[in-house]
Amino acid sequence: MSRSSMWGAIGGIVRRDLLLAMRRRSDAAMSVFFLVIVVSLFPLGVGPEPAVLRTIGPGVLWVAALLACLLSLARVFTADYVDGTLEQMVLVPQPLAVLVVGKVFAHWVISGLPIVLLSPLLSLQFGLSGESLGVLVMSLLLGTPTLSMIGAIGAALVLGVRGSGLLVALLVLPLYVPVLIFGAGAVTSSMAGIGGEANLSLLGACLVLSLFLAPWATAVALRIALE
Amino acid sequence: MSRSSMWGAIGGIVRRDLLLAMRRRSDAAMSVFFLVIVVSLFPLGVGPEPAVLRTIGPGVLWVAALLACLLSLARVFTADYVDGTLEQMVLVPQPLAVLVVGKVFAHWVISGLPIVLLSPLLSLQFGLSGESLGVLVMSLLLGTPTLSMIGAIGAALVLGVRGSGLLVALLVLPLYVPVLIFGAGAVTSSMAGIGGEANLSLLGACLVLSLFLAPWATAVALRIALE
Amino acid sequence: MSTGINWAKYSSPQALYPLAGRLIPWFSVVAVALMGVGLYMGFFVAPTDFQQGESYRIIFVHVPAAWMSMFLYVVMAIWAGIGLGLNARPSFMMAQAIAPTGAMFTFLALLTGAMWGKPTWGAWWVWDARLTSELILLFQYAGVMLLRTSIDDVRRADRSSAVFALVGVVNVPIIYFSVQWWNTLHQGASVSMSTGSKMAATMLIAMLLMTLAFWMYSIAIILSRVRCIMAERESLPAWEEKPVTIQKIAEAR
Amino acid sequence: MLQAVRLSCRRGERRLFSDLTVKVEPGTLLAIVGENGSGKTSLLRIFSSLLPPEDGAVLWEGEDIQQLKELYSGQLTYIGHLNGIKDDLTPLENLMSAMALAGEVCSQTEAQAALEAIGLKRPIHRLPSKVLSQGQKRRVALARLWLSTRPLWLLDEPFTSLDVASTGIVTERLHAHLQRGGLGVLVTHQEVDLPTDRLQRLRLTG
Amino acid sequence: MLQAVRLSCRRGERRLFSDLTVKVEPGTLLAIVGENGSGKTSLLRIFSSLLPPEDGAVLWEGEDIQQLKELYSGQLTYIGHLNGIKDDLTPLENLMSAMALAGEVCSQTEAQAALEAIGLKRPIHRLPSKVLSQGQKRRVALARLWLSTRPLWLLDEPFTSLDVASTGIVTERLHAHLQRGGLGVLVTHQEVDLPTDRLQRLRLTG
Amino acid sequence: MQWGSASEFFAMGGYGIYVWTSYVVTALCLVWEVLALWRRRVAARAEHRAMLLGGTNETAT
Ligand code: HEM
Ligand SMILES: Nc1ncnc2c1ncn2[C@@H]1O[C@H](COP(=O)(O)OP(=O)(O)OP(=O)(O)O)[C@@H](O)[C@H]1O
Ligand SMILES: Nc1ncnc2c1ncn2[C@@H]1O[C@H](COP(=O)(O)OP(=O)(O)OP(=O)(O)O)[C@@H](O)[C@H]1O
Ligand SMILES: [Mg+2]
Ligand SMILES: [Mg+2]
Repeated sequence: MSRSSMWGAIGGIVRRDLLLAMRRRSDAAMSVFFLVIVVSLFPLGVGPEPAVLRTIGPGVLWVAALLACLLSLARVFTADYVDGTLEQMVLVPQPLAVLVVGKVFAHWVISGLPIVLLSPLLSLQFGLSGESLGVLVMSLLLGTPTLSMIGAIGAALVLGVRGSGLLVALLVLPLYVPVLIFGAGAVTSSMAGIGGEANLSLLGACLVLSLFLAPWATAVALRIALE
Repeated sequence: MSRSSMWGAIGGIVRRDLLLAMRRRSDAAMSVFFLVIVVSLFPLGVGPEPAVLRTIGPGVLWVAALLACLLSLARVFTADYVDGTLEQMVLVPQPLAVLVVGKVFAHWVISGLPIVLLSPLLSLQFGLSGESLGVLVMSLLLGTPTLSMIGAIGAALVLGVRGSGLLVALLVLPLYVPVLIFGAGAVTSSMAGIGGEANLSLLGACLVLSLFLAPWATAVALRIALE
Repeated sequence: MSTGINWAKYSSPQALYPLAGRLIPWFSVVAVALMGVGLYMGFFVAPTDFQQGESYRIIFVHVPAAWMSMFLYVVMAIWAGIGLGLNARPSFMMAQAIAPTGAMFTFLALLTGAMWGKPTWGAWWVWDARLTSELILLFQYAGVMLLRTSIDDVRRADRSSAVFALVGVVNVPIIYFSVQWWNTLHQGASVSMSTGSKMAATMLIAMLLMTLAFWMYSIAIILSRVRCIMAERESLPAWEEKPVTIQKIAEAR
Repeated sequence: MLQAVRLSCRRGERRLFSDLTVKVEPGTLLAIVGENGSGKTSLLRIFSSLLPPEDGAVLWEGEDIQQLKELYSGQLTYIGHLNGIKDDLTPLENLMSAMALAGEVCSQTEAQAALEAIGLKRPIHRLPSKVLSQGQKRRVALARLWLSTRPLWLLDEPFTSLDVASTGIVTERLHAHLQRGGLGVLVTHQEVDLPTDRLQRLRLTG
Repeated sequence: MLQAVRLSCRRGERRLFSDLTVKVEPGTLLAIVGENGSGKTSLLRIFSSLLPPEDGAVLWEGEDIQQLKELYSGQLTYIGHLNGIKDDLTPLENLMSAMALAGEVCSQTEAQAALEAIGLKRPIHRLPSKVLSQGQKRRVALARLWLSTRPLWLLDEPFTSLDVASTGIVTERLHAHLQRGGLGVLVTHQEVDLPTDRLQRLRLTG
Repeated sequence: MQWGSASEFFAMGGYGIYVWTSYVVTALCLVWEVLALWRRRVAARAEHRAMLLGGTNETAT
């Protein structure tokens, strides 16, 4: 098939998903909101000690971002599966992996990007500053698409399986661990004055790896789910 | 209607939901796993410092329990709604609020209780000990049913009102805050040697309150969803 | 042995079933023997560690269990991959059979590690890199098994959990190396065998013997589990029961 | 006796019907017909009390169902577009828990008999419902009719995805119900094979 | 030309059919009939390549569809039990995005014309699909047939919940497709009103 | 041989509780796994015999 029709299919699916998100604008706000809440719950649960908060700040932010990503992703294919759109997607004359990329991208725009954009504001709560703030944004910018890609595999695997909400968490969270370590590590080391470049480039490597492997695995999982 | 038939209806729904859960024995394991994973993510993000971890331990445990509860509950009515069981539930010759209690109870047995039972093990990982461990279990035992009850309102609202995602979060999470504060507070104060009784009795009050109000609110929301 | 095997022949359950049945006793015997020798060496030949005292003797279960836990995951992923690639049911069954044993060794590594940690570090658990990665490994095993039990359709269960096992294996080295950035408490190779002293050598030998024993045990147990799985999934009259038994059953009714 | 008095119904900006008055006597069936989107389902849901009418009232034995609440629910069996069965439970479990929920507890043997009456054979009783075919799922939902002791049946397109044989079986069951003095309201696009003195048609023109 | 060669299909422990060989020539329709649970949907899904057969093969123009993959997908329009429409999008948006996804981009006017052809009037085009009635939703899914340029149509009980008029409209459309040399495979419990030389029946006995 | 007596052996230089818990739990796990498999095998065989009986039944009728 021609290159252009491939982009057409991606474009089509991105457009539709964004349209749907617009129709349900508040759902899109959900992941940001979730992030804000989790991050704000922490000082409530942990106590207001500034020194402690500064230490745990990057970690908490990253864990919260990771959970927000996971939650919004867990259902990324469910609606399509239930209402039959997924069947139609599989029967599209394009490689399924390509459509998966489109779908994940749309999803990231809706729920990952807002997190990235909001993070500087939240990190103020924890007393992050200057350079490490930049590193935080950068790490999220590299990390959240990876999270989306990996999450898509889990979401596809649990389609139509009962109790899938938590199962997907169980499947995906262990795979998120490296991203979390590098992401939070980048911020912590920049706070310690070591600079976060090493961690950031590892995050980049993770992104590239997941871009190559995840759509393929997701496509396989989706086909299996539909049999 | 007679008292006994009321218990019959509750029993019926509890039995069906437990049966459904048994069909997927792993479901019960799932919320536990989720808890364990989320709790383990924090040290990964925050770093391995034992002193810091001990300080944030109760908070982390409580936030994780809260999330596990929220997530598993968020969709507690969705399946019933989609497949039409909810229509049948509303048409049962019993007050809907009663059925709601049954459904939430079954849900708590499947996903809340395991969390309570597992928490001592997890708190060992954070270096909690002796008495505060008991207080933690107690606080979770009182707190998680409250979370379930409150969460049910949100879950019911998700079904009906358009764009309700944000609304639910707005409604439910602020209601969760007191539970979180009392719950984590009980543990922290028992760690500080003050004893957690005051907080625990507040938690008990929350539970009673939610037992009275939440089923009614949930029933109203469910009816609206079906109109 | 290495060249003469006709793989096509053994890729069917009908062939694997009796083959496994013949191999199990051998591996069991070897496992028991190695375990006996290993334990003897570990408890009666290997000397006391001058730093840790007798508590170090946990090493003879801890390290073999930890090694097996990682090794089995990789083997499981390989079978899963073969299954997906060739669409071969026996490979999926092998992957399914490996998971519980792997998870058990992971659990044992964690437990014996905790038992070791209390006297050595004064804590059952620390959030150390290697410990955490072992915990994550346990979750991955749990994921593979729970995903399988959550899916009723056997074909889908096979293939879905295979996909997950494969994806997860990418994670194993990543975790392993990513934790290098962490300052680690775990002993690493601290039971210094580097000096090549006689003491260390007996320890090393005992440890290796135990590892080998666990390995043989795993093979035996996995083969017999795969036989169970086959018996449950397919109807295998001809391979399971001797004709005489079938005759008896027929008469019994 | 079920009566609709000057009912009207509006969905969004559309008025589906207004001033609709109709009476269903014991032993008779009201068949609601009409084009797609003419408001058949909406009317049935008003009858079931799931949807409050914009105007007018539904009376059961002369009393407003809005007042009767659970008492009215105890009189009816409603089977909608959706089957209300759980994918993870077997047909048997689905049927039994649906009956238990409705307060009409039944034994396993009774449930099995009901499933067999509607043509679901033994081995199927023990499969998870999600592997059933469309028509088989519909039959699981309809099997409740063999166990229901309620006087009023509200059925929304019960014959969807059923094969010809099962359609006949369900119609027969319906007939038996009417002969025992039951009432029914039925939405359908197909002809219903019932004696004309038992059948009353209501055409909605949307 | 679509051929099934010695197909067999097993779901769980049940063998639904085996050694099934059938040929669909251009300009003709294969109507699959049979009881509930006899395997009609499964066969259609095998034809669509969604479900791999246990044994045997499906050939399109002589080539195995398992090999053709996306090339084959580009030849067919599949409409299953499920409508594949999004509750939150309007019928118009649903139709247009379904076509765009399938790689047959259409303009808004074309889409509107298609919806009107199947009897959905203007105001409905702009409602969110979730408020539509069952039959109206089905029509939104079927409207794709007015825009499809694919030679092979695979339809699973397209007439479910449709009123009589719409059933006629869809049948006519199907006829036109066959006259233009298209092929169709149809699962249905109803009689299909098509000339006999265009129609081939396959009865599954499950 | 470094153990003077059996009690010394079991005390493990004061670390007995840790060492022996490790070994005992490990042994229990291995034994449990073997037993569980054995039970599973017996069950599978029983099932299979029942099926054989059922099978002959079916052909008879
Ligand atoms: C829960 C706690 C523990 C866990 C999960 C754990 C996990 C592991 C793992 C996964 C390995 C294999 C890794 C490798 O070969 O590089 C290992 C090896 C080892 N562990 Fe542990 N461990 C724990 C506690 C301990 C403690 C407390 C000690 C001693 C004080 C210890 C001493 C060793 C030694 C000496 C090795 C062999 C290392 C080598 O030769 O490479 N472990 N452990
Ligand atoms: N918010 C709304 N705005 C405008 N029209 C609406 C709204 N909600 C529902 N409708 C219309 O109300 C009607 C609902 O009809 P209903 O579901 O009762 O139809 P039906 O007779 O059961 O049709 P079918 O035979 O297709 O099942 C539809 O025509 C629908 O378009
Ligand atoms: N795991 C399984 N075990 C046993 N039987 C199964 C399994 N999965 C599916 N089946 C059976 O396979 C058949 C699937 O049939 P299919 O959906 O193709 O039927 P259909 O002809 O389309 O029926 P309908 O007219 O009801 O739509 C059903 O009889 C179902 O019970
Ligand atoms: Mg309707
Ligand atoms: Mg079908």
